[in-house]
Amino acid sequence: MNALAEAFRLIITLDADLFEILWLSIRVSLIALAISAVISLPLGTWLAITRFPGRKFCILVLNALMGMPPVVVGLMVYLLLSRSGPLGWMGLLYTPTAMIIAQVVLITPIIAALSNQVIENLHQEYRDTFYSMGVTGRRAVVAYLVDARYALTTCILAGFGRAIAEVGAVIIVGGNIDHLTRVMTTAIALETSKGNLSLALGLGAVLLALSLLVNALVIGVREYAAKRQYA
Amino acid sequence: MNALAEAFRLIITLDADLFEILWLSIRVSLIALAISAVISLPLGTWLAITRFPGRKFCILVLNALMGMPPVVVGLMVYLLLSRSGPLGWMGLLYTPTAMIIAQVVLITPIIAALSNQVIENLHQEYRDTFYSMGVTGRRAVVAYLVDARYALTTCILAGFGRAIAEVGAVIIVGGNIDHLTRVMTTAIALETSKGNLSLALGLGAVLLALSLLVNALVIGVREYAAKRQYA
Amino acid sequence: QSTTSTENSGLYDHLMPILERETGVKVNVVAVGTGQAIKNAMRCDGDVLLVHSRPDEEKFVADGYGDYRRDLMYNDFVIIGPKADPARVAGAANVTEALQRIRETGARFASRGDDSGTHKKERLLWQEAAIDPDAGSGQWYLETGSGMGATLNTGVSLGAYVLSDRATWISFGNKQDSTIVFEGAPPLFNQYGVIPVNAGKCPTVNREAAEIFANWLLSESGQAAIGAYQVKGKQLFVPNANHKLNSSIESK
Amino acid sequence: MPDSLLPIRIRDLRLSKGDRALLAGINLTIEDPGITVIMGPNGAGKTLLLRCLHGLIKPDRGQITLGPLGPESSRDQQAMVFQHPVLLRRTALQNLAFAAPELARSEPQRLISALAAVHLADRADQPARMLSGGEQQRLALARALLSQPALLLLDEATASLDPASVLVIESLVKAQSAQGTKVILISHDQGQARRLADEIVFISDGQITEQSPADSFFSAPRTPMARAYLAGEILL
Amino acid sequence: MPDSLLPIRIRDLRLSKGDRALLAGINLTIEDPGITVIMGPNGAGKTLLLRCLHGLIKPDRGQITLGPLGPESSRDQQAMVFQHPVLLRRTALQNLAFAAPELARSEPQRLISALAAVHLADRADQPARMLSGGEQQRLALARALLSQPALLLLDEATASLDPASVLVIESLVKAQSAQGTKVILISHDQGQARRLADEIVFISDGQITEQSPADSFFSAPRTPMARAYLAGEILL
Ligand SMILES: Nc1ncnc2c1ncn2[C@@H]1O[C@H](COP(=O)(O)OP(=O)(O)OP(=O)(O)O)[C@@H](O)[C@H]1O
Ligand SMILES: Nc1ncnc2c1ncn2[C@@H]1O[C@H](COP(=O)(O)OP(=O)(O)OP(=O)(O)O)[C@@H](O)[C@H]1O
Ligand SMILES: [Mg+2]
Ligand SMILES: [Mg+2]
Repeated sequence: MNALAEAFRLIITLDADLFEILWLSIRVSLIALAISAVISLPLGTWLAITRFPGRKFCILVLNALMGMPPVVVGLMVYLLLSRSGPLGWMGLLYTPTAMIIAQVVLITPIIAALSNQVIENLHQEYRDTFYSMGVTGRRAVVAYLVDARYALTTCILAGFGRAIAEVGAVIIVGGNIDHLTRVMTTAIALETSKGNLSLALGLGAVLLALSLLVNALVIGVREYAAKRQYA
Repeated sequence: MNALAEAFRLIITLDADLFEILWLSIRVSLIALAISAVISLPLGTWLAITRFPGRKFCILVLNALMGMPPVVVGLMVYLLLSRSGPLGWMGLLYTPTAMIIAQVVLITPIIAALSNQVIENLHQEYRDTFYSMGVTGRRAVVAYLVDARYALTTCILAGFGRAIAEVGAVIIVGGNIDHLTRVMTTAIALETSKGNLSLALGLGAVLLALSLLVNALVIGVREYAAKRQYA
Repeated sequence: QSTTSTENSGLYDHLMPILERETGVKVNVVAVGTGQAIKNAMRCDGDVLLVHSRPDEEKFVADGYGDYRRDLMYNDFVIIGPKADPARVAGAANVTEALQRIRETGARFASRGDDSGTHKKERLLWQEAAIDPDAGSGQWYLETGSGMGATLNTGVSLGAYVLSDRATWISFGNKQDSTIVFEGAPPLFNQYGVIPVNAGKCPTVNREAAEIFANWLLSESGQAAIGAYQVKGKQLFVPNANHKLNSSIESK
Repeated sequence: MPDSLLPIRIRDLRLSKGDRALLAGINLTIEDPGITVIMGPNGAGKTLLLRCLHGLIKPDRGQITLGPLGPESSRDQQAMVFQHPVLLRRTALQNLAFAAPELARSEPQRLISALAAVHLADRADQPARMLSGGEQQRLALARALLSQPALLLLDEATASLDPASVLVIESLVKAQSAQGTKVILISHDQGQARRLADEIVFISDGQITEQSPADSFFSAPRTPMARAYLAGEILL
Repeated sequence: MPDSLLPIRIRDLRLSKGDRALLAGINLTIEDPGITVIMGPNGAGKTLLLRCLHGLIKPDRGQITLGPLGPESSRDQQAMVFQHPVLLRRTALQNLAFAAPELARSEPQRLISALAAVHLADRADQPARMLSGGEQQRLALARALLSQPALLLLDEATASLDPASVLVIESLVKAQSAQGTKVILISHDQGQARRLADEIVFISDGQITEQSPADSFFSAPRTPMARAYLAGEILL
């Protein structure tokens, strides 16, 4: 297809615009992922191992929030950051920071809910031993995260996938402004709305290749570490 | 906010349009989920328990496909179903069926990759025993799915979340046609583009409530079954 | 297939029930940008086109994809900006001067940047004002690459100027403190056309219904219905199917 | 060595699942230090009883006191080795370090010598879950002993050890007991019970049928049940 | 009863991890039917050897033949009970039904009697993972016996059984062996070895140091190693 041909031409000729957009995509998603992981992994773990009234309800809400429509997240962040909103004075709307915020809100429930399930399985095995050794609170959370690290990478990759593929939220808070907040997905949406379907598909292929690369890196590191430790 | 007030008024007055849209949302997502689960759960399981060259690569690709942009999926399905496309003669474009197809394509990699991870953990425990008992192939897949059923619900809920929240793909293949293919997310996107932000938010709240309901049902059934079996 | 601005304005919600009552034909509206609408139709995914970018429309018909093109109705473009109007666009004598003022004062301008009819119009206006906005892309010239509504959301939030069709603006719900700062100049005329898709190129086209729909829109009762459509007490579209397009536009 | 948790008193402990009574009204007082061995057939409820003492299971009814404390409030003065020890996905040494983080910081040498005491010095850097069955059990024992507990609960802790390791562990347990740790130990190994026990508690079908000094239990068991058990006769 | 897998021949079996030789060149021929007991200290490599025989581990070097077959091709004529049996998340009875689906369809009564044989008849509907340690081990044994294997591999299968259950299992194993099943069994229990073994294989440090008829092994072990092991002297 000349769709892919065009996309590859852009890549091979190191098209500056394409690289700017790609780089912004990956930067926004990875920063959002990092921030979200710091929140969601301990949260999911903590909810798996503590017992308090309402805990099940919290997990239920996390699970339900996996189905939070990106457009709604976009709107909420938009209203928050808009000039008349509570954080309007920061002037963050239509900046990459705004997109990062939206993505963090979007993927935090996903990583938290998935890691909650992973840790809950491990908890069935470790619970009695940890109780017996008096391992609780922060120490327990850290130990669970360390010992479940291989299974957790899949949760994290799911979060990354959602972030990098996301368009509904970032287009509202980022605005898809050329040279400022245009990322791959919003560029694809734009080409689609222009009717340049083949170019849109080509860009999609480039984005997928990028996603493949990131996944290969993460999974490669995991396999390497697992092999080295043979634990 | 009068946003929510408006949304609640629509609900309380049993606004027929709203219910039509809600019902289509839930119907499309659940059918897509059912179809996808039938494909993705055995696929993810099978990839966790068999060994062949290229298996790791398949898993890598599944993980990467979690980051497939909805717009791209929408485009691909669009080109497939378009009247000049290979399946154009079926006249499926701009029908709920088209939306279901797009959602299946979108969430199958997600459920497959997540269930692959879940089953891989269980496989570490069962592998030797199943080898010893000569349990392979379809019997093994079924046994793993049955024994991991509680952990798998979270994977399925993640797929449901993605389906119900999804807008980029369904708007392309469904067209957001009123009374035919308008679902909650596309309605929210439409209200947003009309600048009716508060109504959009209100609809978002309704959608989230719906999602909460489905999650509560699924998790409730799981808890009930787990308690009855105390297995 | 139709352009977004008509959908966003709510025109179809007004027209479709009348159409169904009078002709029995049921129409599914797919609202996308003019560019996408035309290309979708070239793939035969649509029976009637309702768009606004005259040269593209004529090319579509010339290439044999459409049976014919008829003027349907028009409305006009307006420039939206913050009430404070830092670039003093309101006082400009004509469109060119308005745009030059925006450029000179360093105010921001949000462009659709999506090859839509509105966007093409806007590019033409910059060209006539002898300004190359691309040099400032990402700084003062913000190409949102989105539909009219989304671009208005962006512009309104940033206090930037936006070129919008009047219909979308009137029915737009998130005006905040922006308003129409410039309107009524002849170059801001916006003509919509209707094109039934050629059944010869696309055998799957629902030719009969398309014909009925197009004819109804162009008929007296269709035109009357368009003219009767009001939002917040304002008429959004002026039907002009029976006029020949002429350059003298009654200004508002 | 922390304060003694003696006397241990269990009053009318009951636990049932469905309509089966797993623990059917256990009354037990353990006043003397030294080593108490719990014996009884499979499924008698030995493990459940030990778990109740440790605070891992809340009984349906009944009361447990350990000195002035309850099972949970005395948890950090107890240590338990489970019937199937769970080791973390780390090396043998790291498993010890995780169990005693302050010790690992202040006197890391102590961890090495704890490993050496169970003859695992040269397995220090091996992933714990790759150890052989007996090696894992020994590591779990070393881990439990690290905390110098007032009460040590051992659930068949030598079941898969070779004869020499059994003796090593027994001498470690005896030494710990001599330092004032109360030891309660489940075992099916009569030789071991004879070697270690000061006192025998015999459980059958969720009930305590006998509590005697070791000598009298082995020379003259009071119930026919215990007699049959010792003779290896069927009483399932 | 399927064809015999005898003779079992192991030639120069080697397995190492890092620079440690876990199996250091094992040569072993088992020609006689009956019961072979493998003894040896913890970490000697007993489990690894059994897993190689079963085809679960591919050795770095060496060759294994069972009659005309290899470990994997004879897998469905073998049955193995692991040191830590893994039971499915189902009831005891369903665990048996899963292991023998045709039997469960054609003669479900056989499953019940298999449960009864290990004295678990009244645990049939209990979730298998809630069984006590000894009950789980017995269930795993019943599961392995269901397939009427030509070769039965038991890895410390009675380690956590009470004395009566030990005897029950031993008589089941003897009966199975009398029907022509070759049994290879790992045990640390010398009493058991004396009661069951026709032949003893002694492993130490990844090597076979002795293979003798049971009588001569216990009366006059050929190596000082075996002598020390039997005496319970330290040889870790
Ligand atoms: N969670 C549970 N649900 C139902 N039954 C249980 C549960 N836990 C234990 N049991 C039953 O309670 C009985 C006692 O179990 P326990 O583990 O205390 O036995 P035990 O005396 O330690 O036996 P063993 O010598 O085999 O270890 C067993 O028959 C077991 O099946
Ligand atoms: N995957 C592995 N990686 C590294 N070392 C291993 C692995 N599996 C086993 N070992 C080591 O190999 C040795 C032999 O293990 P094996 O399980 O065969 O012992 P065993 O003779 O069965 O002992 P036990 O009587 O304790 O069950 C042990 O020291 C163990 O630590
Ligand atoms: Mg027990
Ligand atoms: Mg072993």
